[in-house]
Amino acid sequence: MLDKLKIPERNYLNNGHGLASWLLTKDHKRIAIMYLISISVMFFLGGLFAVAIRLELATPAGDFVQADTYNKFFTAHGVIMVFFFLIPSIPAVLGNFLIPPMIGAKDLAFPRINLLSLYIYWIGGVFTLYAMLSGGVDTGWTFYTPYSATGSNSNVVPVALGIFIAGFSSILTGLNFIVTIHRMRAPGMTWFRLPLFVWAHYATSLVQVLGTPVIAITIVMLGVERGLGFGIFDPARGGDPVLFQHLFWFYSHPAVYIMILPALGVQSELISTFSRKTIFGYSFVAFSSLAIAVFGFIVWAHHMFVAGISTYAAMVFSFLSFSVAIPSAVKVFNWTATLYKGAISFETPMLYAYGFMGLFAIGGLTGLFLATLGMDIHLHDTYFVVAHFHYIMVGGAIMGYLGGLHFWWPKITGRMYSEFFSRIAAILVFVGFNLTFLPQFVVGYLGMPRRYHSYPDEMQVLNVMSSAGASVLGLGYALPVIYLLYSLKKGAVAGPNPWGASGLEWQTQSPPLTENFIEVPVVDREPYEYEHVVAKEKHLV
Amino acid sequence: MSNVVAHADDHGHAHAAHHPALQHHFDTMAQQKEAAVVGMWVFLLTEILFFGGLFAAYMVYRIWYFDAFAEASRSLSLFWGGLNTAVLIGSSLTMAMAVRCAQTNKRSATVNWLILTMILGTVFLGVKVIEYADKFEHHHVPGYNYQWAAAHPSTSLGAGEAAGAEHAAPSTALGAGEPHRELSLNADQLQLTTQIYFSLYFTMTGLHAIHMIIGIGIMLVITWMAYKGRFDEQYYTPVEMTGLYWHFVDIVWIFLFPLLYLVERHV
Amino acid sequence: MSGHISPISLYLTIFMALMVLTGVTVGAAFVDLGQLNFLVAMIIAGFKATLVIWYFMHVKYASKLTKLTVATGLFFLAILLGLFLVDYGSKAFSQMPPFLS
Amino acid sequence: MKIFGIPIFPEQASTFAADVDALYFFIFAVSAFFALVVAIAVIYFGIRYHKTHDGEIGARIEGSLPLELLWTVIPTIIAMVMFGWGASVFYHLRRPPAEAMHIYAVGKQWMWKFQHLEGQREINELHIPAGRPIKITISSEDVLHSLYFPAFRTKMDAIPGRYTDLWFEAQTPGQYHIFCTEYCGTNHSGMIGTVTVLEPSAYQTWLQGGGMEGTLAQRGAKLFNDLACSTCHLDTGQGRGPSLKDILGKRVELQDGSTAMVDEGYLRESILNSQAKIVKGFQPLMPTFQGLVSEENLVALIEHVKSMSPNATPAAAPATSAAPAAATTQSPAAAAAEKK
Repeated sequence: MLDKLKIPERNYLNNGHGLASWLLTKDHKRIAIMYLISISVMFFLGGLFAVAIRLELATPAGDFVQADTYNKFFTAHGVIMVFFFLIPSIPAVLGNFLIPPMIGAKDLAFPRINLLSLYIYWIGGVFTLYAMLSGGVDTGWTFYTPYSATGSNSNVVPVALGIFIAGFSSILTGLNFIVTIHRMRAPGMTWFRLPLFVWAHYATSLVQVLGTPVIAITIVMLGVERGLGFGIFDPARGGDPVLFQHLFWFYSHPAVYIMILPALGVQSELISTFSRKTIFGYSFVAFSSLAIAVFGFIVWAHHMFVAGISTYAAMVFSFLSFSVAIPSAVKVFNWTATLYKGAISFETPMLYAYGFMGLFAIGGLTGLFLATLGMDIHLHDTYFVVAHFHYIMVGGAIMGYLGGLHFWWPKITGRMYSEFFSRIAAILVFVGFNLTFLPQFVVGYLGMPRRYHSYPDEMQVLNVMSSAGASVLGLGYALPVIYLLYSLKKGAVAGPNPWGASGLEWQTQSPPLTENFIEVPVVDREPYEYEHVVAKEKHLV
Repeated sequence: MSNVVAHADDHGHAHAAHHPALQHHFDTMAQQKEAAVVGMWVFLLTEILFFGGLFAAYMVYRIWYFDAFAEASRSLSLFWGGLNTAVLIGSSLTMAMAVRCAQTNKRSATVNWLILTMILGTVFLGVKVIEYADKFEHHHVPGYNYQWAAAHPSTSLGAGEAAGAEHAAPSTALGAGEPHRELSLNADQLQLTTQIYFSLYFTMTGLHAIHMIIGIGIMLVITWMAYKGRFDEQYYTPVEMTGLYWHFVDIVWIFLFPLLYLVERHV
Repeated sequence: MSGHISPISLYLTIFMALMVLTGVTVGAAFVDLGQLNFLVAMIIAGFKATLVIWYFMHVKYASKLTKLTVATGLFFLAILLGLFLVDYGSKAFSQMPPFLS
Repeated sequence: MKIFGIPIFPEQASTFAADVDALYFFIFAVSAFFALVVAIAVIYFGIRYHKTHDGEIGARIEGSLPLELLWTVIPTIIAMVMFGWGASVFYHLRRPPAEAMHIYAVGKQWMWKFQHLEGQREINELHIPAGRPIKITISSEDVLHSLYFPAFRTKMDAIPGRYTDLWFEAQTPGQYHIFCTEYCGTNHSGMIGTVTVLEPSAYQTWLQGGGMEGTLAQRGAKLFNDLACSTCHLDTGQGRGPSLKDILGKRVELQDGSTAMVDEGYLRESILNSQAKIVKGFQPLMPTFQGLVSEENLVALIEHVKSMSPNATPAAAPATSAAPAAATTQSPAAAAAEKK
């Protein structure tokens, strides 16, 4: 029965062959595939630096590498992971591929700008990697002045220029999504029939468009200060290093919402599909995405409570920072309520969704510690902060990315992957992750500062546990590469809707046509109605 | 241009011949045009916040070192600043006229107005070169053996043939020598803090000038396309997009002029 | 739809208004209003910018979405500048750096 | 507090450490409660409503406004409680009492320099009396640093060009960590030290310049690290200061082209007045240790450097020691006055 399903002859993958058909494509799906490959390479590189850091920290004395090299390692890990993996990952891969079919459009509003965004990402990436490998930068991914302006003699300006360029790739993707979602929805696809994945990407695009320019100008100011000897942040001439931090964090805090919001969108899709139940409180979950995007812009100075801002400002920003915790809590409660009276099945994407639920809850709750003024004095720049943001970024964004990748893999490639190995990988990632980052909360409260090449002896055991966990996590990330690539050739044919999901993208063939739909679909149903989704289960023809 | 496409679209009724410039993933020209305008405005959003970061830095340092800003602002020539503002507002007018002519399908008029806009843009850049040269000559460029003379009389760079008798303020040759009022910063403090003013001055006006150069570059392409007759009353989007960009660059200067030149001119 | 074609007379009046306002703002700079100087300059500049946006950039005849986009940009610029003032306004003017005092 | 010898909770060595920890346990309890509620609900629903047959559909529940309001208002209230409590602790942490004992701290790339009003100057070491509130005014000479006492639960950035301050009142005598928590370059992780809380009486004797134990060379070696000499004088010679290995008894070329014989006098002068003779190819970065190093410590340091060149000829008779600089810890008040 199974072989009845065949890969459709005409699909976007075999619509044109040869390098030119890929490098000059205007098809949002092919651009998404190229993004997938690029960010996987970047994730592997960033991961290498993470392994080097964990190896160094396995011993209290700084004996694996020189202090300078270690500083370049953690800066490279930070820059590559933040700017070249986390920010583009879900929007540029899953968002690019899925938003047009989800809203019933043939393509994004500006296909050529979409391709330009990919090229800019490549140029920025090659630039940054070259600057990294030809000497690296040792200022940390935050580039605080005056160290980045006068103190450091590593190639700060080339790496900053690489990030400046890559920032435009993020702006263009955001711009494309906003116009597409506003102006290219299929007839009948009202705002409240949009899948929550699209809502989350709309909110992410708002943040991308409004935040990224501010780090662009901050990098320009750092560049002119370091390159031309201007004195904007130079304390010797009366400049204020804290001003750099203000401008940097005005973008960089919303940037963490660029990283997590798409994963929240994926999570809503997975929880609803695998409990065969409409999402609980659809409009609340949708508006909580927008709330996170807007509130994300008024909280940035909670990164600077000990950086010399005034007591009054610290109070104001601490108060505002709690406003951003509420929508996240609303989302978690709504997901939990969605499971109530559902028909839950634990395929791999659902395992990732469960993992995401736990890790994102811990990540979010530990954020409360850092937003509380009294706590942040003690916890700022310690490993508690490192653990918090890894729980959000690795526990949240990467679990969401992997969950989304496993959920839409049949739609992207038309093939299923091995259910057995993928479940093992999901569990390995969850266990390895907790073993890596839970000890860091403890060592953080003990007071171990961030970015330390060597640390006091009594903190060794906790660090060794963390390094051990990192190896399990590394294994967990390596497995998907194997069985997903294996599935490309040997995977079972998936058919249009292997999970019985309710999105518009599942109504068309997989892999889809270049123009997504033979004729423009008309939407007349609510988003998550499983009653009349013809369940083309894998083993049912 | 691609051939005229006529095909029965999915709702079963024959469709009027598509305008050649209609892209496949849009249904109507109106939808494509609207998408382009909203897309352009979202891009201008990023430009607003791009310059916004500089305005934030300007605001902070103006609060901290107002006297340094006042003295340094006095050293800028009000004549050239005023002239430049007038030139740029003029170029906004000519740009608006160019867009209007494109809308009404007057090909040669569009080309002429676009050329006039580019000329005014180049005049603006020329005046900036003059002002920058003056700054280099007076060692007012931070990081390039910066020398802040005590109370620098704002020279008016000579009469200078004012292109057209626009009513910029009379060229100001203020009283030379001693500062105009008691300053809270002494001489060597001024030497340091005025460098921050000039750092911001060069960054802001330099960035604005770069945006002008990009604008003129785009306009060259658009003028060539208009000359080739690529636009008509149904499809003039590129001209309008260039217009939006140019007007935005004008708005940035409308704010830069009072912030940089008019910090404190009264005696 | 922003295909609206404005009469040339409108463009000329807007142009003249902008030129007059430039003169006014320069003139106002020569009048000692103390703290108000900055405010007056910004109000005039804001008004000029609104004229350009409204008429030259056709936002007056554009779709609600375009108007919303413009408003969003200005709102987030206001957040940036406003919350900067929360810190720099409330910090007692930071002690003059030692080497400067 | 240790489990199997692994420290998992820092000591509470300052008066407000307990307040901070109480706040920590409150937020921890609230977070743990909510995490557990979600975890149990998620796992229970997963088991209870597991899909029984293919094509089974979940119940049609759109949502419920009261429930949504419930879990929006309650977290907001809890958040406000956390904010209020945190703000009050913060306010207490950031308002030094008037009668606090004043100490100056200056962060310089990769060392902390503490300056007592009575004139003592210490590098990466801080001796303070227990039971008295102490206010530390912090500044930096080059890049951002951050003075952090984990055991006292307080931290403040050192910003070049500006004074910031923090205060604490140490309770229990003992030795605790000092860390730099704002990334400041190559040896950021070397910019650490220990704060020694002494009984008020012990503090007074320390003020009079208490002695140290161990052989001279051993004490010298410890001082060599404590005073952060090791961060610049690397044996490889790649550091910011010349290598001190096997230099005794040799002639070294100076910046101004002349050469000098490395003997005890040269070492003494280079420590006390480091700007006098600069070795060729190095920047004059070394701080002067005049008034920073007592006579015994100076001798101990010289012994240590001598021990680094074992095969040097012992004949290098100690040069007539320079005028016995009154380098006792009671250094001239001028140093203190200049900081006030």
